[in-house]
Amino acid sequence: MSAIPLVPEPTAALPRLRSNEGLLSWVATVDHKQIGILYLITTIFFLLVGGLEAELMRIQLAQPRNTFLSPEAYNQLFTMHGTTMIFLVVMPILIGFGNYLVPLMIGARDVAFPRLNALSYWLLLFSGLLLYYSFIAGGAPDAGWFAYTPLSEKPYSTTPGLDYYAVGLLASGIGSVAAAINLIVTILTLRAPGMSLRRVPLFVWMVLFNSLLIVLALPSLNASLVMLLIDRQLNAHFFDALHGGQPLLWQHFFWSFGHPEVYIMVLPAFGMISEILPVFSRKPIYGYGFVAGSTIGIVVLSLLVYGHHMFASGLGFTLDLAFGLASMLIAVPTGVKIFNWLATVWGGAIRFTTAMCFALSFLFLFTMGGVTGVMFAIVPIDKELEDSYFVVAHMHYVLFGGTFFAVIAAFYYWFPKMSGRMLSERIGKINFWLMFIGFNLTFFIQHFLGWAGMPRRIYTYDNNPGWDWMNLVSTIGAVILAVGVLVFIVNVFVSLRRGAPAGDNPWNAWTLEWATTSPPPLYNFDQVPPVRSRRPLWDLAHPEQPDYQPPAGQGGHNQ
Amino acid sequence: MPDPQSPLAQASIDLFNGALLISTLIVLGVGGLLAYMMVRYRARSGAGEPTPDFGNHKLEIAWTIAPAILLTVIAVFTFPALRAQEVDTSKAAGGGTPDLIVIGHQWWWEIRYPQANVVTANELHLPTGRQLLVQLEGADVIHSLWIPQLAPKLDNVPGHTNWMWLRADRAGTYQGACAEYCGTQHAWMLIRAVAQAPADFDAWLRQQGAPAAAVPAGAAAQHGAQIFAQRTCISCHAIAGTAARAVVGPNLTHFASRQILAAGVLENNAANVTRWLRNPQSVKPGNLMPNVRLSDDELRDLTAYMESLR
Amino acid sequence: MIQAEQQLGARAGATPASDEAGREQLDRFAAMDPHKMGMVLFILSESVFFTLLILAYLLYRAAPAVANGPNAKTVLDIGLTAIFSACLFASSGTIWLADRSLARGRDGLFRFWLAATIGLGGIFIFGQGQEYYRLLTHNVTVSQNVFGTTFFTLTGFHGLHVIVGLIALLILLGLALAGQFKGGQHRAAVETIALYWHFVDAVWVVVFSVIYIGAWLS
Amino acid sequence: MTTTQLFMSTWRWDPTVLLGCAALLAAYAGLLRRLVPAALLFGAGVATLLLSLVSPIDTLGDTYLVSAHMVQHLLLLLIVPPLLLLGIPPQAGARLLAWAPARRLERVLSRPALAWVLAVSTIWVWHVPALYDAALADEGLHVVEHLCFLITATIFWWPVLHPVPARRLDVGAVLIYLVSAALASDLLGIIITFAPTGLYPPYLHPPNPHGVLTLLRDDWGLSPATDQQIAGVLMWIFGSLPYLAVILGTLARWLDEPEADLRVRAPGPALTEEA
Repeated sequence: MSAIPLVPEPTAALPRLRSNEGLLSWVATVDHKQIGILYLITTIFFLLVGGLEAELMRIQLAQPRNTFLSPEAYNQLFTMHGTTMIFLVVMPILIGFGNYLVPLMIGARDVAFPRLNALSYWLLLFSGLLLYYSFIAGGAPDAGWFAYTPLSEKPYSTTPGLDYYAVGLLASGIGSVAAAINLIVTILTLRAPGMSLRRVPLFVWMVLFNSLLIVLALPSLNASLVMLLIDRQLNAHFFDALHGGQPLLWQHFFWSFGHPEVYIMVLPAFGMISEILPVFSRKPIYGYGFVAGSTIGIVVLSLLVYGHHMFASGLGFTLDLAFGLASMLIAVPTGVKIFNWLATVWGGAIRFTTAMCFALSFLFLFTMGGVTGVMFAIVPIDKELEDSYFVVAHMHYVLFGGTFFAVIAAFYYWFPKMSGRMLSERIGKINFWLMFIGFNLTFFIQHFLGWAGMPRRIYTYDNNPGWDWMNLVSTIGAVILAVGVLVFIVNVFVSLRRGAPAGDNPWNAWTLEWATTSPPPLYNFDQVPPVRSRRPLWDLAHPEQPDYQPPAGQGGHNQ
Repeated sequence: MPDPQSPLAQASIDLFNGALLISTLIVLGVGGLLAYMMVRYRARSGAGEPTPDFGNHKLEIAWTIAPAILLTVIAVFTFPALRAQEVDTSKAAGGGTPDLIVIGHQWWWEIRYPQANVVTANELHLPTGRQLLVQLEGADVIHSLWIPQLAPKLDNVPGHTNWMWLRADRAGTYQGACAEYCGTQHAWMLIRAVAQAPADFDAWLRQQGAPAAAVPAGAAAQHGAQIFAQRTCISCHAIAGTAARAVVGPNLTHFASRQILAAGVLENNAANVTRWLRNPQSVKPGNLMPNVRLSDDELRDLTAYMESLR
Repeated sequence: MIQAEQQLGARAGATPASDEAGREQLDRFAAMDPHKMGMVLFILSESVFFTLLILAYLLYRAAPAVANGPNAKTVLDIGLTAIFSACLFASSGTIWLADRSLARGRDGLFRFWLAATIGLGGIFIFGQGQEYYRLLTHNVTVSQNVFGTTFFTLTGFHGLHVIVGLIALLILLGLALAGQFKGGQHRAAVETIALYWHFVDAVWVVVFSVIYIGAWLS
Repeated sequence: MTTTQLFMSTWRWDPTVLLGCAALLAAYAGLLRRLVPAALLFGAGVATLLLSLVSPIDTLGDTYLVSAHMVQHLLLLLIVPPLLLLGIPPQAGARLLAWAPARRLERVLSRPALAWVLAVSTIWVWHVPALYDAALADEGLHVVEHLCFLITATIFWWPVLHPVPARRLDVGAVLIYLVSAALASDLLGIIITFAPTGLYPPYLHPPNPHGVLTLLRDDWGLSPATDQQIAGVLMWIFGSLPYLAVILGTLARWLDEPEADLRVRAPGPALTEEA
């Protein structure tokens, strides 16, 4: 190359903003670690935005017939809350962790397509900005994150909000597919010698199948959004009942994406838990094969059960029954995972770090969300409770108590690797208890609200017996939860400056990312340790009792 | 939830109670196990690494199959409830007339009794002890009729007819709502179901079938009727027996006999009617009824007319 | 320990010379070309996208609004489109020939077949353009009825993919003329684009069958 | 007629079917020489084959219910061939392939891409209404249809459940091979589910030779619309489960096998040098 490079070659793994490489090197980076961190910063920012929206909604709902928010404002807020949390927080935060960790865990230098990786990130950021630009461009989308037609069609949603929704999500959808392809190719082609697919850490395994699910499911969303956009912009009739279109087609297409999406938002979290529980129980994962194999069951089944989101739309007896049965079936592989995690902890030596506290509470909260999920597979129950606050509770137990608690656990676990400093355990415990109590206070009571007949997505309600105090409790819980999240942010800032130096492997963990420095050097490894089992660092530390079968043929365990 | 008042809702509730029991046991089991392990397996200083345990296929197969069996049992129980709740659409669509047609509008319910030629809004009457076949339609966007104590919910989809059963076994008033998000005023799209003894129901139906008086009693009400005809009211609303025949807004023929106003925002009484007519947009922001800007006198007289529509 | 590993390696055959070798003998995936794998995954996701567009077309094929308004049977010129389609189908063959020529190191032939592929693809796009022009001037539009909606969306997105493919092929041709593929270098790039081109072609096989042959049979 | 009577009286012991099953068993016995546990699987396969072709499933599927016909097809496609293949123990498989014609046939047919296209297109083509209805009208054609299903499905499952386990596809290939096939038949199931009622017109107003139509329509509640939907979801949702089961089985086997054959690079200077 004879041209003068516009961007200086990075010399450090994480250039400081004030250094002369600074900002430019972050903007122009194609390094998976920097991009991963950009993902995490962006998603945490959107988490705060989406959280603020939720707090505003909870304030509005704190008492009956409250006039804190107008109905239009409330509807925009709940739409943006859902859209933000799903597309700008949970999904990309998991992709961000995947981006950062996968190459390290498999002993690779970077992802397969570093520039494509940067494109994925920037698409995410711009899709988020595009979505939020709608607030000043005439009104945010207000048809729910699911944008059911015909409510989302031009005659019923005249502001440009839905157009921003469609274009924004298309951009993020394309970015997600690109990121998923990148991760799959990375995992399949860039593993270090010895790192067979049977030996990859479970997080990598989950990311692999999660990415496959993204590749299969996201195009459904993209196609639906394209059709919606063509309807809105070119007066076409895909979902227009007046001209022979079918509004329910949107629901079929949207949920054929939307249900796999539920698993897209939880599989990598399963992977995180499968990494964290063993390390802090000091035992290998119990039944690697079952945890890994059940994932494939979930992936395949998740493509078949989307109809359970549509029971109330009048699918008819046959489809109701079929989707109900298939939805129940998917509980089996999910249950297997819970049992295996419990068995992993059983007989261990538990170290109650903040990461472990979040991981253990994940087990409990996800189980709660799981059993209410099975209830919704039982069609007659679903038809009573669908679209009530019971669903709100169920879904937050899965996505917040489940995925998000796992994500916070992951932050506590991998932050030392990313930054070279430990997150404060003292603040961490405060963070944990505030979030745990706040979360349960907010959402547990919503089961009862739904049971008492409160529909979701209403900006206010009449003073029915019990609704007022239950909503108030939920709002108080939401405030505590918000404080908990803020404590986490504070912890990050405090620990970045004053945290104890982490060292290479502060937790005595066993996977490859802990073999390199914290933070890792530009190309990740000076030297990749030999990979002869699922726990290469255990083998190094315990040559007398390695996980693999030594060739001499005595002691040890297979794999 | 208030007690279910029909076998249709009861079927769901029974299943729910069963599922709740099982779920509670599972959650308590997992929680208890976690608590036990947290105490029992707390890391103790000085102790070495615990013995690695890589799994046990027999155990794992057992905890794969056990939930599968449990779910199969649940599925078996689901079948009859589902069968009882769902209308066989192919038969309903071909066969008889529905007892009731419920049409969801942006943000009110239109209720038609096709056999009696009665049209009303936001208040559904039904005779006790009879299972009614209900036809659901959506006029604009998707709505969902949900009266938790009487039946499972079902959507009102534009361009797609749905059929459901509705039944109440005990007389009383039951709250319902639109359960599918339908836009700005989704929150105030409530419905009231009034279950009456069959004789009372028949009387109600007869009364609702009668047209309104062409000339109401009282000077104020008569003036109110004029206002109704001259201002924009008549371009959206129908009152049987008068020149008002528009079908955009709720049919007002027996307006004053209804319990709720504007799909549940207000109780239906004279004071609230005045308040509503003064500025519907301040009472239910975003609803499709414009502010007609009536003077105080006009308000008084129009209210009197509305109150005469019993 | 190192000794033990070397023994293990020796038993399996050879000692890996480099990272790449150590990696590739892991399993079949590790030995694959990342670009081609990425393209296959991209094609997978695009297949889902087109499947939904095709399902929407199928759903509305028999709708009353379509039976009474313009529909595939009444407005499409099946014969003419068949000719243009044949060009697209043939271009799959020419790109295969281009790749084979490259593999055999026959640069001139490679450039010829590449240009032929572009030409055939261009003819197809021209054909689609004139069909669109005819339909639009006869007031068959995307907002006319659900046939128009689904027809233009499906064929339009396919056309868009053809155009993207043509741009990629033109870039390949430019690179070829600049001598980038001399002696069979960078063949993976050609193969990756060829995969995409075959996919675009395969989609048209389905679309042509569903829309045109379906109309002809009905 | 009651349900019990229906299930008792509509068995159709077609001699060609019986003969075919007997021939299968005889060939198997000749191959096997000695009874092994796997014979149970082969037996179950033959029993399922018999059940799908002579039981009321066949009678109902021939005349009354497209859903019953779908059950029959799914059994022939997804249950019978896997059971038969799993029932051939490795030694017997090796013996079979030692026979030159079998080996030559296998070399041609066991290419996964060919097998996939053959099987999937067979399923799709026979469910095109014109052909499907023709098979219903003509018993001979119907037999051809079922033979097509059996043979192509056996070819399809062969690379996955090869009697000699060492010659099966590896797990990654199995995953791609089976998931793609499952999705391809899901798509057909989706189309059948949502197609207007009467996709296969003969089932709209079936002749009623056994007098069971009122039983099916009223007591079982199977209107033509419901019937077609059931057929669709059987293929769409439940038809995917056998594929999933085989995937998980293959995966389990793979995860459990030792990895001693994997070569391991000696630790040394790694990834930093070459760009």
